[in-house]
Amino acid sequence: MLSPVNVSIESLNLMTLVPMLIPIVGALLILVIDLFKSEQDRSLFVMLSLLILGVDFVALIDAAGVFSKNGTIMGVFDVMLIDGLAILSQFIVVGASMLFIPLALTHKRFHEFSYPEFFALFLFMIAGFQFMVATDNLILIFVGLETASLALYTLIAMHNRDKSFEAAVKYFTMGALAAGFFSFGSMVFYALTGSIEINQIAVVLSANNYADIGFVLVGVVFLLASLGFKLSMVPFHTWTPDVYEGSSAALAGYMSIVPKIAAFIVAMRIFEFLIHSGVVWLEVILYMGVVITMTMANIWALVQTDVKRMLAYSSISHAGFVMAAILIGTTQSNSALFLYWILFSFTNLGSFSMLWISRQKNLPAHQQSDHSYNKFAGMIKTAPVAATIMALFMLSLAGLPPFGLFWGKMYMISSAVTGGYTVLALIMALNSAIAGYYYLKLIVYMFMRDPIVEDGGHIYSANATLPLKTIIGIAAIGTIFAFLVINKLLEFVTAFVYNSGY
Amino acid sequence: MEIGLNHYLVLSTILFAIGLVGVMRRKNLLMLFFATEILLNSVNISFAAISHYYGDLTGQMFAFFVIAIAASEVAVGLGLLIVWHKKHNNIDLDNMSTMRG
Amino acid sequence: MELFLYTALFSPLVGSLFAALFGASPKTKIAGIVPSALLGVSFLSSLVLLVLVMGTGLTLHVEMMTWMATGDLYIPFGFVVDQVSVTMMIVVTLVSTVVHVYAIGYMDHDKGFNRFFSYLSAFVFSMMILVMSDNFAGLFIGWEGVGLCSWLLIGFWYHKESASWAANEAFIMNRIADLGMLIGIFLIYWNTGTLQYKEAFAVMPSLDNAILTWMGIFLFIGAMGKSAQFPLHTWLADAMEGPTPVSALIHAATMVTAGVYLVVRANPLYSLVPHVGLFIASLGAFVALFAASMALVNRDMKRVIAYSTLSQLGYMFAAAGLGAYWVALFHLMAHAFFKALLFLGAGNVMHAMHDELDPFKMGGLGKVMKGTFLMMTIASVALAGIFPLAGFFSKDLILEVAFVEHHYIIYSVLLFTAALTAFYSFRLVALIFHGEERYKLFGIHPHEAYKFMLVAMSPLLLLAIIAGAFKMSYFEMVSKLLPATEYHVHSAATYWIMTIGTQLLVILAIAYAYKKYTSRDIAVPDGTSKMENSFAYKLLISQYYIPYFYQEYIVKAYRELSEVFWTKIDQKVVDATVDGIANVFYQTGERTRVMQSGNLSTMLKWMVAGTVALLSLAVVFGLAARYSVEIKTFLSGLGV
Amino acid sequence: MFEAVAFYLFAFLTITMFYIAVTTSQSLYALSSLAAGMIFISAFFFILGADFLGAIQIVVYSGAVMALYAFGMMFFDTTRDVKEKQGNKAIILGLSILSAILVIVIVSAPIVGNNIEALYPVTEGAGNVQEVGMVLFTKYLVPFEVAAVMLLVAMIAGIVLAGKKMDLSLTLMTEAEILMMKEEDKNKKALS
Amino acid sequence: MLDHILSILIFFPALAAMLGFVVHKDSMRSYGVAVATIEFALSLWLWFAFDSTVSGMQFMEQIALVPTFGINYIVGVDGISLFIIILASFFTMIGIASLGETKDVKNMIITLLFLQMTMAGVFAALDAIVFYLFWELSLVPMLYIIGAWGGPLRIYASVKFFLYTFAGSLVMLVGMLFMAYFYFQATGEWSFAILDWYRLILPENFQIWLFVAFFLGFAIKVPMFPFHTWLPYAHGQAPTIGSVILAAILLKMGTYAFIRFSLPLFPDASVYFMYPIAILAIIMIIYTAMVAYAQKDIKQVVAYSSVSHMGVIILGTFALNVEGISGSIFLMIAHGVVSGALFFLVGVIYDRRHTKYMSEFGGLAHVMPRYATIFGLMMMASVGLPLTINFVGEFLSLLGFYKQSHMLTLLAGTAIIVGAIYMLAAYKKMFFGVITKDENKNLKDVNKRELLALIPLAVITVWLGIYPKPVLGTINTSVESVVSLMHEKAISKEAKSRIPNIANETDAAKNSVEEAH
Repeated sequence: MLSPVNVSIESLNLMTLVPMLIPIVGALLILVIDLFKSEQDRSLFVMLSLLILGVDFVALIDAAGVFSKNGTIMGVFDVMLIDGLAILSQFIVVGASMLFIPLALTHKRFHEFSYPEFFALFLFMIAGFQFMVATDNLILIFVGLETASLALYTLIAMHNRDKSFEAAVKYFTMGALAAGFFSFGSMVFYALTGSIEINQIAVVLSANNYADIGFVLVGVVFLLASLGFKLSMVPFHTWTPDVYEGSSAALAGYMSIVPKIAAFIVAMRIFEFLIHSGVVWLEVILYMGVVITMTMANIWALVQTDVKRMLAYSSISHAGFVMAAILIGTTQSNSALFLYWILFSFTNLGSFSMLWISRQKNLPAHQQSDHSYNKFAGMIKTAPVAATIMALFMLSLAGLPPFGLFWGKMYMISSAVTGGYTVLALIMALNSAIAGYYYLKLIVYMFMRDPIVEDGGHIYSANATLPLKTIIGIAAIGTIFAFLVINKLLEFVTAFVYNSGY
Repeated sequence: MEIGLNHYLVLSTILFAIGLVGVMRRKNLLMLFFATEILLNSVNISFAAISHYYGDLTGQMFAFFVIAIAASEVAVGLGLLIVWHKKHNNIDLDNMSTMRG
Repeated sequence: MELFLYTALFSPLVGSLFAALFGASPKTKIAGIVPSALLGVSFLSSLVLLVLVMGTGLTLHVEMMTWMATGDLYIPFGFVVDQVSVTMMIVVTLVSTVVHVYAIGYMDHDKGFNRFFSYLSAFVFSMMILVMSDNFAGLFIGWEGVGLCSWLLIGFWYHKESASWAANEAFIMNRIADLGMLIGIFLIYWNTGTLQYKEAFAVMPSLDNAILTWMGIFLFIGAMGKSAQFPLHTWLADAMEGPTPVSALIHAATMVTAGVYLVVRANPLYSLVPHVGLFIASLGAFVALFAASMALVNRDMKRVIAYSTLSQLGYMFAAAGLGAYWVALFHLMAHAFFKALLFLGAGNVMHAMHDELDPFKMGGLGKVMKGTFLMMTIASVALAGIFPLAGFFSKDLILEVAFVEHHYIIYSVLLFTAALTAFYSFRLVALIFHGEERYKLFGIHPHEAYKFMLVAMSPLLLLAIIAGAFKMSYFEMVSKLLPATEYHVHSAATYWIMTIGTQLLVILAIAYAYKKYTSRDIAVPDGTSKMENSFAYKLLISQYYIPYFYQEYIVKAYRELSEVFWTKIDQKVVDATVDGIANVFYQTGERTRVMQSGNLSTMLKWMVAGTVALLSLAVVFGLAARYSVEIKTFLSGLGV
Repeated sequence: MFEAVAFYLFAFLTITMFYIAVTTSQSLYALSSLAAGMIFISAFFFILGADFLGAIQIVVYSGAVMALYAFGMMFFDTTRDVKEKQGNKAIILGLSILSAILVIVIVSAPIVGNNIEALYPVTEGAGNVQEVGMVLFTKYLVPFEVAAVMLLVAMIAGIVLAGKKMDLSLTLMTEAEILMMKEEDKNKKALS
Repeated sequence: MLDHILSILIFFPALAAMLGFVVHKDSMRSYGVAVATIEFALSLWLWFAFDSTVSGMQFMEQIALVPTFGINYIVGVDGISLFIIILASFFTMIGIASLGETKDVKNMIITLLFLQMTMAGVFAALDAIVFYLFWELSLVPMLYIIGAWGGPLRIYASVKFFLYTFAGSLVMLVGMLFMAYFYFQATGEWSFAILDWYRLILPENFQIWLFVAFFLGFAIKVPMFPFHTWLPYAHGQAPTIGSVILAAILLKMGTYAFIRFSLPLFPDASVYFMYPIAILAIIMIIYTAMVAYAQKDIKQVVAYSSVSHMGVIILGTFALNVEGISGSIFLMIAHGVVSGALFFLVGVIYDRRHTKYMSEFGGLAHVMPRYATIFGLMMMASVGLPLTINFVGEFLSLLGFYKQSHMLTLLAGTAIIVGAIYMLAAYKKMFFGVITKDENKNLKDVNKRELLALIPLAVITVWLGIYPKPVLGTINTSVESVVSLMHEKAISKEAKSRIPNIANETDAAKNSVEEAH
């Protein structure tokens, strides 16, 4: 007969759930409001979600405080795991979301924002990501991942035009396949170790000291495939450009940051211990993966004719660049990952928002696509400020000092150097040189070509409103004056990463 | 003869492979989704088997959640499918390659 | 005293700058007169210095200011007035004063009048620096300075293609030599640690002979350029494109003798390496003959004189090389006077003949321009070395030197050359001033030059006549600084035989020249006469085909090679590689972007493919890990 | 013995069913064979003593999922057989066979299951359902709730996507059109 | 004030540029001139305040930037960087003052001011990362100047310029990170401060690798053969002002960096690579001079000539003795002045005729005597005539290298020949002969605005040629400290012998005399 379980509430550490619960509750709240009084204006929901996220952020700050006081916390039957990585990544997730949500207040009307559900789903998605990063239990990771993904597919589709449906379907289908891979992978590990908690798996594997490695590798392969899909590692990247092109620029920018950091955390949790326990094969594979992803993505970005697709490829290459941190696997590299990603989120979100404010509904004749290079020709003449800001983001993406991303790049390369990956460091450096070309291409178009159609630069702010401009302003400031906060950021990140044992 | 864990693993792997084949060769989206369902199901078998042979319930848990996930995926997938079908009135994925390069 | 030194040095500069003020403005006499006056001043102060040096025998050495100082290197602007430099100063200032005054008349109708004087005085200034500097670097300044001025002056009529071409040729040829000089300077610095004459020469005796040899050679290469020694001689003849006063001053009297001055100045070095000296001497002798031979047939008055200058320089080098530095210097001085005179005379003739240079088209000018006739004849006599004119003393001395030093080959060569010299100079005189008035055929009405030009030339005339008289007193002075070796043939008999013999030879040559070129039936050669078709004539008239050789095999080759470097290597190789690398990336992108076919099914296939690929790798690795032992044994079985 | 027979039988059945499901060109066949295959899978669960899972399998899949798909198919009326032009089969075949072989090669290698202690052991004398419930509502409470959220998300997504509002797209309409449409809506409300 | 003069020098123009956005278009030019003049005055003040007897850094400032990673904002000047900073501000001033008719002149001036900031920054920075920062940043304004105001091929040229340099400097960045890592290993703390690095003695093989990494970055900037091909395009396409500053200042970054980083950090590697680099330098000198001779376009001639001269600078730098290094630094300034002036002059004629092909000209001396005179002066300076600024530098550089190798110096010395060849040829083509083209018949001679730029340059050319002491002396003190540092840091036997020992002041001559015996 089963003995009744008795657990004390204190032992559950329910506070570990708070950061995830807040957005869920908020989402429900939004749904309820819509239930009582429909046809509300989107601004209401935007501000509500902003508030909720703000609260969430505060909660995270508390969690951070607790963590820095007494280290990693397990909660709720040790399913929740609040360590440095979890907190940092949640900071990024929530912060980026806060930067994203005001982008809904566009000048033009777009379909998705007329739904309250949009915002509800958005908040659910955030919760999903938070769960994903705040545990080492494969089940919860899986469920969180799916929650987020399903919401995300819907958000993409809700933009409601052919391209966005296409994007959503593509993303969904491949996502389903990836889900299959994930489950298979975790099955393999379960079969090997009888456990689905990463640290437990690590313990058992090392206890057997990696008996029948081949089988381990199969598991690794499948997990790698599914995470590689999320991180858009070559050759699992194929969805990225299409999905980014199909979805609204703002969402594309968001997608290039938040889902990836979540995936990075999971990858870090799973692969770190494998790498450190000297699974040479994994090291080789990751090495190849990193290099190929960086380089090929850059090369494909070279030949793009649409800025948005170019940025999509560039974000693939950036992801590859950051993936190197996991390969290197030192504290420095891991904190470099976070540093890089924080700065990247500012810059990249900024540049995508620049595309977003220049989004028209009907394409002029001289434009093949929403954001073709021609569109930006001679921008300096018609919209100097916008052009300058855009150029700034591009330079930052290219890794030109003193703009934000330079510091991330530098620290990352330095970690490669200290980690003994000299060749990798060189490859990374030269890749940024290649990348320089296509970022420069946009600058060339903006500054050195003559405008194709003079309309007083209206197209560049067709969609602009104060909130959007504010967001861009924040992104720009974050990009320019990054060097003032690097130090604090570095200390903070390093402390958190170090204390959570990575 | 005794049915060991490996029998189940092999079986589920075969099914998984079948699923993969389906995923690769199906052009009709609906049927493509069938294939993904097969993927997930095949894994469930091994989960159950492992949990049986290890006398550990976690596997069943995993299978349970996988089922849930599969179900919700179906919902979303069908939703997308319906929208697409409304617009284009077919669900052949060869028709959805407007974005390329 | 230093006052005089500075006056002597800087008044030409002042003059030059003054003239430069009017550089762009139309001709003004003042721009000619003032520099000439200032040069006069400079001459006078040089004279004072000469008197001082001669009288008291003490020398002047001033350091104006530091030029370069870094590390152990210390180069001041220092000037020294000693027996050698004062000689040069006198020669330079005197000749240039004369030429200036002369040029006021000569350049009368030229619209570049002011420019001309500023250049000319600038030249004098750099020449003064050259001769007065107390260190090699300073010498080099002057060295390049005169190079610059000669470039400016040769190309003075820059609208003439030939002129600017000649100017560039001169400059570049000198540059080639200057490189040698520069290397010599480096050698001196790194081995002696200084560039001051005194200290450097003081250290030299303690140096390894090989190093000294190299120093000597490189410095002499520098000298070869300036003094247009073979094989860097071609520029001098072409330099005659410049206005005649320039030829007189630069390409006869002063600049070209800078090389000789250098050798004399570096006598402590060269007396340490006699073998180099011998080489110099032999080269000098060779050039003397070589140039004289070319002068025999040339039909350009100025070129003839230029070649004779060349051959006289050969004499000087011969002397200097044999260690008779003071003799070289003496001949330099004397030569300066009569050669300048000769050139100026030629200038008058040119004026008279409206810049006609072919003596065959002249003839009988003696009647219309007596003054010039007289002067040029005397100059030629001096050049030929007839007693008692300047040439006799200086040139015969050189012959004696060669004889006494037992270098009979050099002696005989020089002797033969003396005869040639006499021949070609009087060939010129005869063709110009005697015989038929062939110029009538060309409808030219010659006229004598301005009086004051003739007056201006008179000092030179005087000196050309009497300069020889100063021989002993000069020896007295110079021997304080230079090795004082008197050259006397031991037995009086031989001496007289030699002298008389030489004189006779020379006179015979003159007579032959007169006989050949005063005859009535001299016509303007038209390339038909048998003599003109003889090989020797062709060889000489085309200057031994050396200019042709340079043009074809050096200048052309250089140009074509540059062309190749640019179009082939720089563009097709170096740059193409860079762009190629970029293109590789771009093309790879273009090729592989098809992978992004946009078809979902393909994407899924890619995903599966990727997974499968990883899997196969995993399997290989796994199996290898599992069966590592077996594999090892298997491989060892295979004997791998 | 019985177990073996059952295993091979059902293995054969599931494989054939799923094989049909991925190969047939008749979507109706595909659907039904899929459903059948899933039911057979639940048989394995019962064999393995995971009764609860088996039940869920039948209910959820053969019930809910299949029903959904059925509705979907009515909607798309894909009763006529769908023709799928295959890009080169070689790739597909190659990949699939390769993957199958690979995985089987690996998996068929016996797993050394040492150092494995069951974290949530099957307790004797308790029905599977109780055990499951016990674990589910202690250890897996959070995932369970999150799964609930996920289903909610899925539901909302389904509603939104399939809803009428998606028919015309504000994204593509100009401001003027949007306003006009809003007017019409108001009027409709007024009339009704 | 004086404590922060460097920061003011660096950031004043940037600030001014920011404010410049507000200034109205028409009065922008005078605004720019005013700002640039103030900047120049400040730099002059720096010179006066500079104590030329001190060999170390002066006016040092330090502000923590990323202390945890050892990155700080450290600036300071010594004799090596002082004059290049002054030169930079000087060129910015006369550049803006003599700016011809340009479209949207406002952007141009703002860009120039930003450029001035980066230039001052590069030469004042004493922290590797800060140095790198300005180094990279300087690309952007140049990119814009070339790309927006350039000729028909401007975009190709500008992108090529940017990417080429960018790629090189990224490798350099890796090198810097390595250097910092070694410092970390040695001392246990991160630091990018150059002065800290100076104290670090690396094993030779490390030195060699790092040297190579840095070399790539510098060599492309200089540009050394065979990395030079971006330069002709950049110069060929850039507007006058762009080429002027590019030639006068930006190229000097590379050579300056050699002296600031490569030599003192890697003395052994410097000796190890001396001959290869010298050979490259000689190739630069002769090869590019010949290429210059083959050019049809006067601007290309000047462009290639500056590559050729950079060769001499490199040679002097790798003479590794005081004479050579001070010579090369002086030559940097000299070449800055002269090539800058030459590009100005080319610009003058280009403004009048809108062509740069020499075949289009000929006989210009008749119509533009003043122009011809100044051009002649600058040409003579460029071929290294004594008493002009260039000669001092070339003489010292060659003199210095002669200590290391006679043969190579002899080869390098041909610079004075080949240089003369292409320069005189070009001058002859342009100015001598008779006027053939009617367009040239009535060209205006240089006007006041152009003289404003040219006269000062001419004055400097002659003044520093006759009396280089004030500059040379200051350079000398700093160089001596560098050389002695190298000597004591050097590990290998050869390096010790190659790099003279300043410490005991027995001049080289005496020793060599003993050796001779």
